[in-house]
Amino acid sequence: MSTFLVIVIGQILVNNYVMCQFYGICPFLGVSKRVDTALGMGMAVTFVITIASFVTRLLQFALDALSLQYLQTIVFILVIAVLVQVVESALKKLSPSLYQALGVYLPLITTNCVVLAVAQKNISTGYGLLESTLCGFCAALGFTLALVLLAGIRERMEESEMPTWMKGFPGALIMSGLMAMAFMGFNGLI
Amino acid sequence: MLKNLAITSSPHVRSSATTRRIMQDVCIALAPAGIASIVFFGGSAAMIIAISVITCVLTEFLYQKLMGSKITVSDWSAVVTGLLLAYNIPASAPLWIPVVGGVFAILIVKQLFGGIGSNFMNPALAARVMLFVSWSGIMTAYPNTRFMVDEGMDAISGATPLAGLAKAFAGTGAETASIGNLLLGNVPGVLGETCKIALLLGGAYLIVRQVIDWRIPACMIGTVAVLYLIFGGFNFELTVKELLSGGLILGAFFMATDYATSPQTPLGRIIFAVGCGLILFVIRFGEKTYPEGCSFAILFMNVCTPLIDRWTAPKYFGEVKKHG
Amino acid sequence: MYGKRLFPGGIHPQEGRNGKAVNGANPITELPASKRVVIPMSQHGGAPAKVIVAKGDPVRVGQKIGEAAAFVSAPVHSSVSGTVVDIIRTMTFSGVEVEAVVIDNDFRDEWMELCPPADPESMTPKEAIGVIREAGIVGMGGATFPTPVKLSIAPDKHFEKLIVNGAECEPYLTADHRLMLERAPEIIDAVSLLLKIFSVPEAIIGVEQNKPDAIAALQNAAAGNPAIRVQPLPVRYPQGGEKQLIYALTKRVVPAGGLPIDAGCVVLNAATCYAIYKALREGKPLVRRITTVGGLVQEPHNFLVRIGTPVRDLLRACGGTLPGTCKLISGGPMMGTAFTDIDIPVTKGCSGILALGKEAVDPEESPCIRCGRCMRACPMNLQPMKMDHLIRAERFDEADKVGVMNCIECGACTFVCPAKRLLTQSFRAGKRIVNIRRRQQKAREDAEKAALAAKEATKEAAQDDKRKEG
Amino acid sequence: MAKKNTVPSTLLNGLITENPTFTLMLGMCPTLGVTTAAMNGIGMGLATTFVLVCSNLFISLLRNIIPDKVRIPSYIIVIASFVTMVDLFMQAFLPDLRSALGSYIPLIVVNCIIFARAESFAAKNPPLLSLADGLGMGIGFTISITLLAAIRELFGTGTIFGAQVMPESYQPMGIMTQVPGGFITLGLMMILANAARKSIQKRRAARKEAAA
Repeated sequence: MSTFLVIVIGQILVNNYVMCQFYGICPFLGVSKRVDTALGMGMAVTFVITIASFVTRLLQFALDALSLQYLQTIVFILVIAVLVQVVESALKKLSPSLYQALGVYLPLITTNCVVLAVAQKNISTGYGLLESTLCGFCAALGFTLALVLLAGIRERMEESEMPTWMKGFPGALIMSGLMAMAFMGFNGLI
Repeated sequence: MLKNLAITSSPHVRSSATTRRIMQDVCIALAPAGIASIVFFGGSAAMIIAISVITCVLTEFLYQKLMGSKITVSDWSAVVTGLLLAYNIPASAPLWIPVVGGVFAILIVKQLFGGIGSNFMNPALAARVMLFVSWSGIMTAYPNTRFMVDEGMDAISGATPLAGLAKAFAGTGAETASIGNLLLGNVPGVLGETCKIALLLGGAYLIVRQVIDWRIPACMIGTVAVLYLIFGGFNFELTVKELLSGGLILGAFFMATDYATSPQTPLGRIIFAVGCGLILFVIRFGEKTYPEGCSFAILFMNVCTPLIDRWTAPKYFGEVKKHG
Repeated sequence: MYGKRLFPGGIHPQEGRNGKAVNGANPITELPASKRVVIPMSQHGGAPAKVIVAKGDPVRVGQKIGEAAAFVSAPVHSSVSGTVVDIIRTMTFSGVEVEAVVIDNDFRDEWMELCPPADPESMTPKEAIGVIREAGIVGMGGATFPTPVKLSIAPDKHFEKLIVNGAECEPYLTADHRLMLERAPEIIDAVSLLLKIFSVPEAIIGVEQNKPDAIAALQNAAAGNPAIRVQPLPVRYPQGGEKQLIYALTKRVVPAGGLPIDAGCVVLNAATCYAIYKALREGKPLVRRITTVGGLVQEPHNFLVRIGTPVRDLLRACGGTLPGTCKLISGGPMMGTAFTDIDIPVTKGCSGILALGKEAVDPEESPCIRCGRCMRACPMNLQPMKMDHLIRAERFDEADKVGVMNCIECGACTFVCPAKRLLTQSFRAGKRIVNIRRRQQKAREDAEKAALAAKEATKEAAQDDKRKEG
Repeated sequence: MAKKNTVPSTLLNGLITENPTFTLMLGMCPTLGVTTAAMNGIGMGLATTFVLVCSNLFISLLRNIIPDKVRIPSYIIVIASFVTMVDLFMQAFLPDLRSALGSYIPLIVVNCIIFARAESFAAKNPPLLSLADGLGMGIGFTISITLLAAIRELFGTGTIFGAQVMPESYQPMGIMTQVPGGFITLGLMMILANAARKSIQKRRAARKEAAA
């Protein structure tokens, strides 16, 4: 029980991939202009990362068995790319409404380094299948949390009198910096 | 007989509340704690307060001058930031600490986002956390008060009452400061957060003047109290001591109630305050690195504020429920 | 839901010099008729009336000089006897120039022949509406919406409660207060007549608690009729707002975009009820009204004044304005309109003429500090700060979405704003633009629909042709 | 901008006009993640440059062979292969730097700069130009992240490339080498870069006007 709690709190708050480790910054800055799109992206990422964590962990068993560990990066990134494609077409067929909501975000996920980072971290920390999946799910929740929080702030900033040269990326970066400071409070929890 | 009549649209009368008046009220409410800090920590406290306020006001003035925008230092908001920042610094800190903090607070946290009302994070708190993360040695070297030195203790103990309380809760039976000393502020700590009587007095003033919403301090302190009671085995004495230790009172009355960085809806304010209390408790109770969670708790809820406001937006009077 | 406050938000605007407390004690005094009156043809919501007299015509008091030009319109009557000397365009309080009839008073004060209804108790609603319409009665609280239109209830709506608005929540104004105090039996009589004619089971008269004498007078007068209830209300602006009043008195909520009748209510101002009394019992049209003159004047008064009297005469009768007057207002300080020309005539909706000092000049705006006071003050539970940002950023569609069209322009948010932002003013502009956009949108949709229909028609025609060829 | 794609102009393009960090906003994760010390910045920059140059060259060579449908997986395989090479090379010969850069080395594979250049440049241009583009972009990336890293190192530890620069009495500003410092420093640098670009553009426009 406590390991799971450690994973949940650790992945969402303490070691938040965006706020504490600098992963997934591109989509974090790119898709955080509106809360609605941020939520959509977050859901899509959660979907993919959870499945990817499970699949890559399975694949690692095969790699270990074949002593092909050095191919990890190539295999993982290929799997992720394929997975995104599969998820996209599966969603299209199975749940058109969900596809409509998430479809536009899916292709962007391949280059979201959180996916690969989580997969590799699962292997390097030696998590089992269940823990890996949970870890992936929580990491994605953490990503979503950061994304939606930033989107909320950026939406609010549209109402403020922010100087024009702060608009866009510079402002988003400084907001993220201040956000990251708030996240530091959880540093010692685990 | 009637010349230069003005033509503007209604309403034609305004309340007497002004931004400046509100900020002045906050300064008045902060004054007792400032005086207490000078009494307890001596001239160095006065120096830090002065430097901090001057830095904040000057930074705001110079930035606005440089950017060619309207100078707004006369609204007193920079003074409030300066005071709050100073209250979060221990008296033993070197004088460049409030300078760096003040510039960071006003420039990065406030003015870059558009100045008063536009910042999404409390400038003083953000600056405190920045200082704390950067120079934690300086920021956690809490000097003893002048009255404690007389008792032959070290000038710098480095331990706030919280450290002792944590041990007491854990059952290791460390000595804790008495409630009387906690209330008076005769305990080590940063400048403004020690003298609880002064802070409570100021807080009451703000509530009476309707500058702040009582819900925020009440819910925040209430949440912490309830959590400590439950997790501390209903030890009332320790719970009260816990409430009176650290930055909770200062934070709950003066920083969590900051207009720009807390929600505006009544429900949102309650969620915000409970969130602050919860995170503060989690950090104080479960942390190993930081002795104090108040700043972080409020900062984190500051970040959540836009979403809270968004999701607790009131239904307008007569709003028809949308079907489907 | 909103506790003792009875409606969301609300404020307590403070009274200045010569406020309610002073002027509430001034009895209604009749202002001597002026030598010349200027009677505008547009004193009501809707289409302006059509002039039906010509230069040189003799007129008597109560004679119709303007005919209602549409369903939502009202006739206009002469308030003095004399001669029509001119038909001009004159300025009104709303800042718009309208057609007006200028009449020179012969001071004989001859009424036209009055023919009051023989038995008002047994009139049908239609007959009563006809009489009220002919009397030119409009809402006298300031909105001036023609009363007969309000009373013409669509067959699918139910008129269950008659609400009489005696709140008079605007600071300074005491015209309704004095009227309710001095003419209580007449008002109650009009209310019981309306109840009978429209077969409505209940009437509630809402009066703010700061007028205990008026409440007592009304209760006294209504003692014989159990269907009429006089309800004291807490003092809170805008208690007199239609939706707020209905909620306070009946706990019914008027749906957004709807009318009081959607909650089964019709709201009439106390002064309107008095005018209805005059029309139904005496057959007299609306030619006089009670107007408060207050603020920075020598002696504040409650005048019974003839429609068309220039403001100049009212101010003179009060001993003139005091030095320091910066603004003249028609109506209350919260919702009234400022004007500069003191030759503007008093109209049917003019509940007060106020002279205000420096405090009425807009202070400089400063950035919003997000204190949330506006939100707490809004009687419609809107988010003024957010709407203001959206309107200033010209994001009108989003402003519409957060409900700017529900703003009743009561001014409570602007009143409380410590940053002195011009919120109500911004909403007024925003509402106008949203309205224009809606109209354009509708026109576009209609055009599209028409184009589509035309296309279909041509297609069908082509198919027909093909079939024929086949 | 109407100009011929020559080797020098392509090189310059990556260095300044379309600097990946400050203009294209690509590859943000390593930009922020490894720039706690100037040495890390250079290491990361050079590793990325190597992968960028090689993948650009290869993809450009293969651009007419790869069918359009499997283009993305093919690019990924090419890129991932080079990344694996760099990774193994560093593990063997520069173990300290490799451990300092941590998992960001394998993550070069998802660095959007590489993918973006492959897709938008190498797939459409001849090998030599693609190579120049990769080199320009890579060096531009290296310079900017080294600059960022140097600033963070200077304030965060008082050193540059490990050499003490600040006076001994300087109390290092710890936050600069932590996550918030990275975000805020990059944000401030970006403001300056934008301002500089704008003033250059203004001057250029003024000069053009004067000439005309």
